[in-house]
Order: sequence, then C-alpha cells, then structure tokens
Amino acid sequence: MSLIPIPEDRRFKIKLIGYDPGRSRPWLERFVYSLYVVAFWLFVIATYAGVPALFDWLGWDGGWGYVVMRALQVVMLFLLSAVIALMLILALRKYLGKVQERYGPMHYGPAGGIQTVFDALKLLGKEDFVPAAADWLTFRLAPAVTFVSSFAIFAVVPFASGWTLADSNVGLIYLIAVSTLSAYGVLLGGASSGNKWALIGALRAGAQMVSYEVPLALVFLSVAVWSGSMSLGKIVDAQLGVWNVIPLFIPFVLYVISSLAELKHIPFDFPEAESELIAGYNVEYSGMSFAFFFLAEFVELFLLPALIVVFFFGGWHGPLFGLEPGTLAAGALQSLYFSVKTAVWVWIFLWIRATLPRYRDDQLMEFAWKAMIPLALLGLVLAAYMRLIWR
Amino acid sequence: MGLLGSDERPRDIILGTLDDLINLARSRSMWPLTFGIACCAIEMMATWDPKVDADRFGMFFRNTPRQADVMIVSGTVNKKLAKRLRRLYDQMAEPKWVISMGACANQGGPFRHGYSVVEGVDKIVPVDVYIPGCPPRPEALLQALLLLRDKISDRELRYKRPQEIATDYDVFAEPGEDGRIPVL
Amino acid sequence: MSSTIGLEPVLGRSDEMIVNMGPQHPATHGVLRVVIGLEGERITRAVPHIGYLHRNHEKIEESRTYFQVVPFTDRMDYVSGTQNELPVVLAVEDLAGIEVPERAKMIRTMFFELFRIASHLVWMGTAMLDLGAITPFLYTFWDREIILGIVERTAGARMLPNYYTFGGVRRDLHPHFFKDVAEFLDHLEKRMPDYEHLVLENPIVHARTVGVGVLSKERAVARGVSGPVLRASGVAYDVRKAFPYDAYPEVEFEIPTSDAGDTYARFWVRFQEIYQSVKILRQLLEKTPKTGPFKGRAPARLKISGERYRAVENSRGELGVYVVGDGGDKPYRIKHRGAAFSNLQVIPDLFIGAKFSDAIAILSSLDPVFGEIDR
Amino acid sequence: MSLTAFYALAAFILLFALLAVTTANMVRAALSLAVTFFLIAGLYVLLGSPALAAIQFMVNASAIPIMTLFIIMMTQSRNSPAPKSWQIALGALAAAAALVFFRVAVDHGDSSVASASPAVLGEGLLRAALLPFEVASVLLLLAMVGAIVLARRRAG
Amino acid sequence: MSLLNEVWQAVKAIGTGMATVHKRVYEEAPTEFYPYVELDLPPVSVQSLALVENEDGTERCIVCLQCERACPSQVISIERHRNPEGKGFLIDRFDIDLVNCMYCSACVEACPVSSIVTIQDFELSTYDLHTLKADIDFLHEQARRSKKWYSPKLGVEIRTEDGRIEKAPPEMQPGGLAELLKPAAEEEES
Amino acid sequence: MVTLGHFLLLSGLLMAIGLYGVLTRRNLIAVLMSVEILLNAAALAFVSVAAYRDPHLFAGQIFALFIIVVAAAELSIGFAILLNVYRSHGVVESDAISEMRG
Amino acid sequence: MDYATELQAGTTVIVFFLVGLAIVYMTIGIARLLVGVRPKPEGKLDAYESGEIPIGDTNVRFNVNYYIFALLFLLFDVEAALLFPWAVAYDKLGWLGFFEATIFIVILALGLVYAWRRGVLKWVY
Ligand code: SF4
Ligand code: SF4
Ligand code: SF4
Repeated sequence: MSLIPIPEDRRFKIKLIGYDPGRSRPWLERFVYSLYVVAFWLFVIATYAGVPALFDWLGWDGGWGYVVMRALQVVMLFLLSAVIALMLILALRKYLGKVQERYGPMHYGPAGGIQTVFDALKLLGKEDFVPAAADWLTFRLAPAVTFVSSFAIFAVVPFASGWTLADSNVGLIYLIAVSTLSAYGVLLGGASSGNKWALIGALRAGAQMVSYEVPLALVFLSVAVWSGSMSLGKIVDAQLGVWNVIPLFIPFVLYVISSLAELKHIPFDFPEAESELIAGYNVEYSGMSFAFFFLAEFVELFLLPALIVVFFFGGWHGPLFGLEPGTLAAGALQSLYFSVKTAVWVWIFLWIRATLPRYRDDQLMEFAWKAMIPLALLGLVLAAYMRLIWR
Repeated sequence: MGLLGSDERPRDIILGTLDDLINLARSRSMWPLTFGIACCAIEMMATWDPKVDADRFGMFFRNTPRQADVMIVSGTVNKKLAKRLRRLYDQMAEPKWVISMGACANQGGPFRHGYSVVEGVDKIVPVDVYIPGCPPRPEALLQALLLLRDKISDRELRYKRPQEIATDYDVFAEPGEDGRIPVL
Repeated sequence: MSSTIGLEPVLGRSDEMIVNMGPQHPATHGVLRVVIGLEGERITRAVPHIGYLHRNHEKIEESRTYFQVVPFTDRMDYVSGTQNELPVVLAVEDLAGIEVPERAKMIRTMFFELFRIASHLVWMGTAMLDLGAITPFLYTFWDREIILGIVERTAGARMLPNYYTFGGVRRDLHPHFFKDVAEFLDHLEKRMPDYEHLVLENPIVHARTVGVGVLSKERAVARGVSGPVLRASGVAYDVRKAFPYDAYPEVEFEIPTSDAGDTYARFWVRFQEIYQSVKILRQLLEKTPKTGPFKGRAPARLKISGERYRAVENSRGELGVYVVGDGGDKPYRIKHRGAAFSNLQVIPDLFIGAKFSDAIAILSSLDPVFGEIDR
Repeated sequence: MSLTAFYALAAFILLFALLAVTTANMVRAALSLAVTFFLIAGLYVLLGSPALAAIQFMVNASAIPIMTLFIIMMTQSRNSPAPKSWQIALGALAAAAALVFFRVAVDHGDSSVASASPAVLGEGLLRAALLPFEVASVLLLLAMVGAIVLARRRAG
Repeated sequence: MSLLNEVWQAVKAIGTGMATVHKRVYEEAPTEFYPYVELDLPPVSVQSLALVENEDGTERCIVCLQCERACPSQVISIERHRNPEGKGFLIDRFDIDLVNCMYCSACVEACPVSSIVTIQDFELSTYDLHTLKADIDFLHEQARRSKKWYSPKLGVEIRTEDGRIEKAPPEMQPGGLAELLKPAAEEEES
Repeated sequence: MVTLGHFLLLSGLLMAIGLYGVLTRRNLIAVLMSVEILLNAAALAFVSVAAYRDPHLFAGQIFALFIIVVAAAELSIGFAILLNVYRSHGVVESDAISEMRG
Repeated sequence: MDYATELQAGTTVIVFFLVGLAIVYMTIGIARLLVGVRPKPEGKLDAYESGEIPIGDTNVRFNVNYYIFALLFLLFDVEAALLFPWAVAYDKLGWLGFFEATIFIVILALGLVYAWRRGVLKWVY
C-alpha cells in the first residue's frame, strides 16, 4: 500500500526545523527586518540618484538613452515595489498578529523575516490557468492592468526634491486617470472570469469606483488651487512653511476616506469581501496572476499613504542639517523623511484594517454622493476663497 | 509538464535544485482552503487562534480553491457532500494536498455504520496526511500540517504519494447524460 | 435539473442571477447551501438546501445502548459541547427514575452555562468575521480557549467531552475548577467592555445591522423559532424559566428580550445572555458544595419503557429530544428537535428583499450549526 | 526621436481604432477604444499640450470606457453582429471619400511646437472662453438631467 | 447640530474601538510554541488510548470484554481464550481501531481493572492510516511511553523515574479537592 | 521632423475609420463608440492645427476640451436613449430594431 | 515648464506602462514555464461556485442604477477636467476666477441636487 516506510514506533515525527523562538537572537531578527528597510532605501537611492548618475557618466542621455534610462528605472521600481510588497505583507501579518495577541509568521527566517519570500516563490510555482467560462484575453489582461496602473503611480511620486520620474505639470490629472484605470482592471478581471462571485465583486468595484473617484478629483482640485500647481513636486515645495493638512483639513479627511476606498481596504473592501464573495473579483485567479493582484494591492497600500504625505504632510520636508538640497545626501535624507511619514500612514491603515468591519457598498455610495461630494465641493470653494484671502 | 517535475523525479541537477527550492517555498507557505464541514472545523479554526497560531508557519486561509494549496477535510463527508468535495478538489490549482482531519474524514468514524456517510475521504480524493481524533486537538492539526510540510520539502517523501489517486467512485451517483454528476 | 427546486419560474429571466452560496462558503458556518436569486445585489429568491452533513444520528443512536447514545449527541451542536447531552440524559433519568444529587445538578448547570458562553463567543467571532472584522474572532477564540481549558481539566476533552451521564456527571471536578472559573469570569468581565466597543458600539456594525432582517414576533412564533432569535423578536420564552431543569430553579437570572427583532437585536440579546451566564455562574460558584457526590446511582444496564420529551435551552434555543423505550437497553426511537434547524426556517423570510451583504449579517445572527441541523 | 514616436503612436492608434470598429466582441472593442484614446493622449503630449493629454487620459481613456463597459453589460450585448456586406462597402466608400476630402486639406507646412502649460490653458479658458466655459457647465447639467429623466423612465 | 453630534459619536466609537485593539499590542501573547515546546496537557485529557501493564510486566487486562461492549463507536475487537493454567482468560487479539475511535472514554469507564486508560499523546498524525490500527503491542507501547494516564477507577496514575506506577497527588486528580480539603478539616476538628 | 501634415493625415485616417465604424456597426453601442473616434479625430485636428499655427497655443486646446465635454454629454444622453430602446425592444442592434418597427 | 520636460514626462509614462506590462507577462510566462500544463480533470475548468455546478451563466443584465451613477461620475469627471486648468491658473485670475468657478460649481451642484431630489442617489439594486 504505502510507499512511505513506516517508522519503527509507528509514529511520524515532524522535523524541528525553522527558527526556534526559544533560541531567538534579537539582533538577528532586527538585522533581517532592517534588511528590508535598507533594501528599500537603497533601491530608492539607486533608482533616483544612481541610475541617472550612471547614464550621466556614460554620457548617454539624449533620445534613446533617456528611454533606456527610464526603462531601467522602471525595472528598479518594480524591484522596489516587490520589496515593498514583501515588507508590507509581512508587516501586516506581524501587526495583525500583535494586535490579535499572537505572533504571526515567526519560524521561517528570524521572526518570520523571509516568510513572504517563500510565499512569492510558492506562487511562482503554482499552476495558473484560465477557466473555461472566462474570456481568455480579458482574463489575462486584468491582473496586468491592475498592477501596472497601481505601479504607474510611482511615476509622479516625489521621494525627495527632484526625485521624480515624471515631474509633470499635470500630475494630479494623471493620478485620477490611473486610479480609474486600476478599478478598470478589477472590473475587467471580475467580469471576464465567468464566475458569479467575481461578477458581483466586479459590479461592486465599479460602483465603488464611481463613488470615490469624484470626491478624489475634487480633493485634488482643492490641493491644486491651494498650491497653484498640479505638479507633485511643486505641491510639496509649496508646503515648506505650513503643511497642507491645516488649511485643507476637509479635503484631507475626504482624501483619507477615498483612498481607503480606492485601496479596497477595510472598511470598504467590497470587491473582494472575503467573507461574502469568497474572494471577490479574483476568485478564479491563481498562481502568478493572483500574485499580481496581491502585489498591486500592497503597492497601493504604500503609494496611497505616500500620496497623503505628499499632499497634506509636507512630502519630503524635514530638517536638512545644513545639507545642500539637491545633493545625494540631502536626497537620501529627504527620502528617509518621506518614507517615515509614509510608514506612519501605512501603519494607520493597517490599524484600521485590524479594527473595523466592512461597510455595505450602498452605504458607501450614499455616503459618497450625499456627504463626501457636497463636502468636497464646499472644501474646494473654501480652499479657493482662502487662497484669495491669504495670497 | 513544466520544467519542474510534478510526480516523477526532476531530471537533472540544476532543475533538481530549482525544484527543491520551489518545493521548499511550497512547504513553507501552505494556504489551506476555508472549508469547515463539521465539529472538526471548529478545532480547525482554533488552530489559527492565539494559543496555537498556525500563522506562525505562514499558513492562512484562502477562501477560493484556485488559490489554496491544502484542503483540510475537517469533518464528516456524506454522500451528498462527496461530489462537492471532489469538485472543490478538482478545482484547486496544482500542486495541491489534502489533509484528512478526524475520525469521520479518515474512515467515517463513529458514523461509518450509517447509510449516508462516506467511509473515508480517501475514497474520493488522495489524502496526504491523516489525523486521528474526534476532534483532534488543534496542536494535532498543526502537527499534521507540519508533517505535510516535511513531505513537500523532503525529496524522499515527496515523490511517494500514499495513494496515487482515488479509485473508488462508488459513492458518487451515476453521471448524467452530459457526463456530469447530477447536482442533487 | 433537480437542483433548481423552487427556482423554476425565474430561470431564463435575464436580470436575475442564480448563485449557489455554499456548501463551501466562509459565511455559511459549515455546509449550508442557499440557492440565491440575485437581482443586482438584491435577493429575490432564497432556497436553503441542507443535508450536506446528514450523519444519520437518530438511526445510529437507536442501535446503541442508552449509555452509548450520549457521546453521539455531543456531535450535534458541536459548538456547545455538553449542552446536547442534557436532553437525553434528562429524559432517560425521568423514565428510569434515577435520582440526581444536588451537587451533580449544579455541576451540570455550570458546564451548561460555560458552554453557552463558549458558544456565544464563537458566534461573536464568526459574526464579526462575516461582517469583515478579523480581530474580534481571535479575541473570542482565545477566551473560548480558556473555557475549553477548564472543561478539559475536568471532563477530559475540549469540545465534545461526553461528560454528563445518567444520574450526574462522569467524574468529579478538578481541584482548581472553582478557582479557574472565578478567574475566567473576572477575565471575561474585563474583556466584555472591549467586545462592546468592537461589536455593539461600533457605528459600522450599527449601519450593517440595525433595521436589517427584521423578524416580527408573529412570524417568529409561526416559524417555531426559539432561543436568542426568538427573544430578540420580543417573546420572553426560555426553557430555563418555562420548564426549569437541573439547578436553574435555584439561581436568579433574567431573560433579555428586545422588541426590535432585527439583526442588531439578535446581537444584543446574545451579549446580554453572556452577562446572564456570568451571573448564573457566579451564583453557582457560591452555592455548589466543594465536595460531595457527583453522580447518583444508576444501573449498569438501563432497561426503559415509556416515552418522554425533554427540552433544554441551549445556546441556540430549545433543544429537545423525544425518547421512546420499549423495555430494552436500546431506545426504540429517538427524535431530536434542533433549535438551529427551526431557526433556519426563517431564511427565506429574512433573505428575500435583503441585500446580499445583509444576508450574510442575517445568517450570522441566526448562528446555525450544521451538526444539529442535518443530524 | 519625435518622428519615430509619432510613427509608433500613429501606427498603434490606427491599429487599435480599426480593432475598435471591427472586433465583434464588444468588451474587447471597448478596450481597444480605450487604448486608442490613451495613445491619442500621447499625441497631445507631442503637440505640446500635456494638460489636454492628461484630460484625454482621464476622461476619454478611463471614464468613458468604464461607462461603455457598463452599458455593454447592462444591455447584455457582448457581441456585435458582423456587418452585412453592403454595409462594409458603404463604410469603405465613405471612409475613402473622407480620406480624399481630407487629403485636399493637408498642408505640408512646418513650424516649431511649444508647450502650453496647464496654467496658460486655464487662463485662456477663463479669459478668452469664459462664456463657453459656463455654457459647458450648463450643458453638463442638461446632460445629467436629461439622462436621468431618460434612464428613469420605466418601460411599458 | 444633532448631525454633528452623531458624527462625533461615531468618530468617538471608532476611536475607542481602535484604541481597544491597539492596547493589545502591549500584552503578551498566550501562544504556546507547540512543536518547539512540549505541551503539558491535563492528566485526564483524552487524546489516545493505551493498555497498561503491571509493573512486573504482566497484563492488567482480564479480558472481560466490558470495554468492547461499552464502545459506542464499536472499534474495539478482542479475542480471548481460557487460561490453560489458572483461571481467567488470555488475550489472543486486542485491537482498537484508533482511526474510528471517538475518544469518548466510555471503554475506560467500563474497564473494571483500569487496564485500558486514556493518555495525553496526541501526536499520532500519519501518512498512512495503517499505523492507527492499534494492536496490543502498540497499545502497550503507548502506555510505556507515557508518564501519566487516567482511568476512573484508579484515578490518575504516574510512572515514576524508576519505572514504578503510583497514584498521582490529589491536585492532579479529578475530585482531588476532597482530599486536599480533608487535612484542613481534620485540623479544624482537632 | 513631424509636420502638421502628419497629424492631419492621421486625423483624417482616424476619421475614416470612425466613419467606417459608424456605417458598418450594427450594435448601437458600437456606433456610439465609432462616433467617439470621429470626435477624437476632430479634436486631434484642432489641437495639431493650433499647435502649429496659433501663437497663443491654447485656442485649439480649448476647442478640444469642449469636444471632450460635448462628447461626454453626447455619450451620456446617447446611452440613456439606448437604454430606453433596449428596454422597449430588448436589443440594441439597429436593423433588428428597424425590423421590429417594420 | 517647457516642451521637452513634458515630452519626457509623457515618454516616462509610456515607458512605465510598456515595461510594467512586459514585466508582468514575463513573470507569468516564467511561472508557466516552470509549472507547465497540469492535468485538467473534469470540473476543474468550470466556474467555481462554492463547489456546486453553476446554474446559468454570468451574462446578466445590470441594473439601470449603475448607469446613472456612471453617468454622474463621468459628468463630474468632466467637470473636474474643466476645472483643473482653472485651478492652476487661479492665482492669475483672482476674484474673477473665484466667481466664475463658483458659478460653475453651483450649476453642477444643481445637477447633484436634482439627482438627489429625484431619488436616484439611493443605491437600489
Ligand atoms: S471526527 Fe468527530 S469531531 Fe470530527 S467531524 Fe467527526 S464526529 Fe465530529
Ligand atoms: S474511547 Fe470511546 S470510541 Fe474509543 S475505543 Fe473507547 S469507547 Fe470506543
Ligand atoms: S474492560 Fe479492561 S479488563 Fe476488560 S477487556 Fe477491556 S481492557 Fe481488558
């Protein structure tokens, strides 16, 4: 019968492999965790300072050189977002563990430090197939659209003064477009799966998207009016004295709520509502396709708090200790400030996730149209008015 | 077949190493399917509670079979459920494993004399690890999950599934005209 | 197709989608299957299908001796452990005329109430999980773990201990039992405000549950609903008061009721029941003698004739059993009356017209357990 | 560089536009349309109007396809029936005619392109085109009211 | 104003909830590190069954078949023959199908000599069900490797370091409170 | 160097494609989509002419902006009408509808 | 900002999309290569529906409410699109800009109020 040899005493013993908490070495754990942070920081520096410097040194900076440089930077950013996702998934699980009086991942790697790497590798080795009822093309397109449109937010986020890939004059409009697009991916994925749960998830994604996108646009307008620019770099520049959160308090609150909705994050996680729709729009996805939905979610979990910081909390502003802005050291320091502020907001989001139950989607819709949009309009007019008074 | 072997041994050293690496990752990140059936399901949930906390080993529930790796059959499988269970198993993406939890799932347990109960879930799906008990305590489930982990990552154990695939489909009703098993 | 029972009129309507919720669905608390007709997200049809956990309890039990029946009943409402054993035990005691010592009754009642708390804790965790909050689940399961620890120290198993027996309980209390329970109650009283913050006071829970799934008093009575679901609809019926058993006549407690009949009321009633259980346990800790007999004299082979219906108020409502003995040592007929089974009858009433998300909240407020429903 | 970019963009624009008007699967057609509009936004960048490009991306390439997708699902028309041959002939004829007409107007003149920043656009909009600006809002209001009235009307 | 008040109440309630959750960060988790730390289960815990031998290695079981009759799951099967010398029976076969056992401890209850006992060893998960069809050797082995076991007649017994079998102290026994309280009562009397 | 001619030619081609779509598509939604292409072709022409010929640069862009506004308004009304048609006829295909009228 | 910068920004965005897509499909391709085609027993490719055989398909009609919200969304999006240039030029426009935009916003708010009064902002499915 069995091909597995039965041991003498008829018991199969588990191997005590893995990182034993009894023999834990705190310095090792700290080291592994700080590796993530260091990797993150190094990637940021390398992307925004290293690659341009390299191309400068090569003297390859016109025309195609520019494109290649950007492509290289995008690849770096992809690695960065992988690091972010690994870090954030781990952070989420560890933090949920903490507040739930348990530990979360802790045996694979010091204090669970490499758990998410295993998860990623596993997903790489997992079958990924298209169900018969699905529309093949759209089914395959959806994860890519979702991921790329989340990922493309990176293009305009300033990590430090001048550390942006596309410091465009129209950054804000671009952001709205991209966030609509990411809902698009979810909608497509859900609707093309040929699965009813996914379809309901897609419907909800659509409904949710149309309800938070408008306040989002109005909040962006307030920010643009107040800062006199749609370039994220300039918006941050304008906050040198006072952070936008003070004059733009109403838009700030609305923005936090909308970004929770855009993130599909508790309390607004209707499209994937684990306990209602099984897994929502990604029910039929497995393996790498699913991984990209997952990745997109966590990249957004970094980027949307980052945008909160950019718009309302002074971006990369912080004491520079006499460093000349624009130099490598100053950039590194500024990106550190930026990341720390972002981390605080990520933590708040995780905290919300740990606490709150889920709203009902029609309640969000009504909330959005009857409370958030009037408030956002009011906020916009107020911002314009204050801008005139205080100019 | 892909580059990685699935049931037979991998072909050469490089791919073998890659295969080992991926299997290591698989064994360290087993996501069970949320599929509580009976009493044992409560203990299955308790395996993720603060006291035992299987999440320490990187396991958390996925609701959809497409994303799950391990199916924990936690309770009595009767003939009505059997088709659904097999269907869920079929719908899981490869590679996949099954843990049979508790007396009922193993061989029908106390209810095996009844007319409605499938005597052992291994008649429907290939089972990798069995847990005795009624219900097994959460630590026993954790032990089984870790046995499964060793089985996945250990080359010697990996390529020997205890039973290749279910052979006895008597528990199913006759397939209908379209070749499918009728629903009710 | 036979699976579309009750749905024929709507098949072919293009704006209605027929969805199978379950048997594998995280919110059905087991293996319920509800075939749902969805129009957008409004439910137009709801046909529950059960039987995915049919284990043939009654017939197997009829082929076992009375002593052997008890462990099987454990497997019915598996969340509330020993509570299931009591109806059979009471009925057989009645028929065989077995005397139960006072202390044994009190021990039984203490376990009964401990398991009520455990069951309501499981309900609280899973209901909040259904509403989307992860954390309360972990908290309640840890508190339940403490109860199970106490139970295991005395009864030998965590969930399904097979502890009650004819004439009392199987074994005496663990020496630390009183201390353990007192400590646990203190702990729970510290925890309850937290749960109130996370569940009852949470504005999102309010938004999700208030006014959702209203079950009117008449409808509730007509459907034979019992337990917290009934009491949340304003009927103060409780077997513990109406037909007292064991040590309940000797303790003081109230029956919390609410007139609202909505999901929130059901949540609220369960919360109040936890408080009442704590109150009962505190009284019993005082009253129960520390030592003394835990089991009356029962014959080794029970031969019974006659028939009897006995019911108890378990965590889900009236759990009854009808035992017919033909003079042999095996029951001639055993019929269980499941509380969760009757409570499930209201699914079509409450589901139809509700939103899909509401259906999840409603289902979790009914707190079904399938071991007992399908039997 | 600029020429290469133009040719690449133009080629893909034409390709996706063709797909948008010929694909039977409506969802795919809507997607192709979105891609077309996205690429046209690229052309606007080349033409020195980033604000317009962004708006094109935001409205035409994201919002309108979403609405189209909704309508496709609402009317359950996942597929568009294949055109009849006389239709194809007519279409081709009209397209050719349009091309000929357009060819006449094409001018090979050349001049430098500069960028109009959004601020310039905004100033122009509110100083030079104040009335259309307000009229636009009235138009949007009317569209909103009209569409609501139309959509709410119960059939039969 | 009432609207504002409502909003404020909602914000306050959410804030309280979040504080409730976050407060737990500072509490120590009750997690037991199971595979790394051995579990200490209560001695009456029913995790598996065993057949105890006497200290001298002779069989305790008198093959009375009471356990077989008591078992609700009908998983015990015993074959016996008369002892050719002396009275009583000898075991031919004593199998317990641990796969289908429902761990109700009814057999233990029924055993007149406390031969079949419950033990706390739960680590029996297996790749192969055949390991769970317990024969008498396996049941003996189970008893030999366990430090303590329980049967209603004799209470909790422990195996000491030097291999003797003793009754466990009262604080481990169910109902041990009576014995624990006794000395105090006597003292009061005297 | 890219000249105005390039853009105008592209715009003309787009226009031709849009026209082709309008004439050949039988699904009314697809027809509306083709109209969208037409409108965009026009907008492209406006913007390119402005970029090459208008010293202030913004005139053409404002035109394009208003085209977008009009397109949105047209589409919303168009879809609303279409929904009504669908409600009363059950289809959104032009010839099927005309046959029904028939 | 000058033409070149905006051109570069545009290029960057396109590069972002292209490289992003390339990375996604490359990774999926690698996974596919590693895993290969696995056996597809009967039922595997069926839509997952809690273990049941699906009844009917997903080609259902959406409720008209979706359309109304999509419409409102589109029109407000367009409104925002028109206002963005205004917001940036706001400093130069002064009070004129303020009043113009206020009128603009009020007119659109009227639409919202109308929708509200008509009861279409209630999300019924
Ligand atoms: S093995 Fe026991 S506990 Fe588990 S499902 Fe069966 S009867 Fe219930
Ligand atoms: S524990 Fe119960 S089921 Fe198991 S052998 Fe003993 S009597 Fe039988
Ligand atoms: S009841 Fe005890 S003595 Fe009798 S056969 Fe069973 S184990 Fe042996």
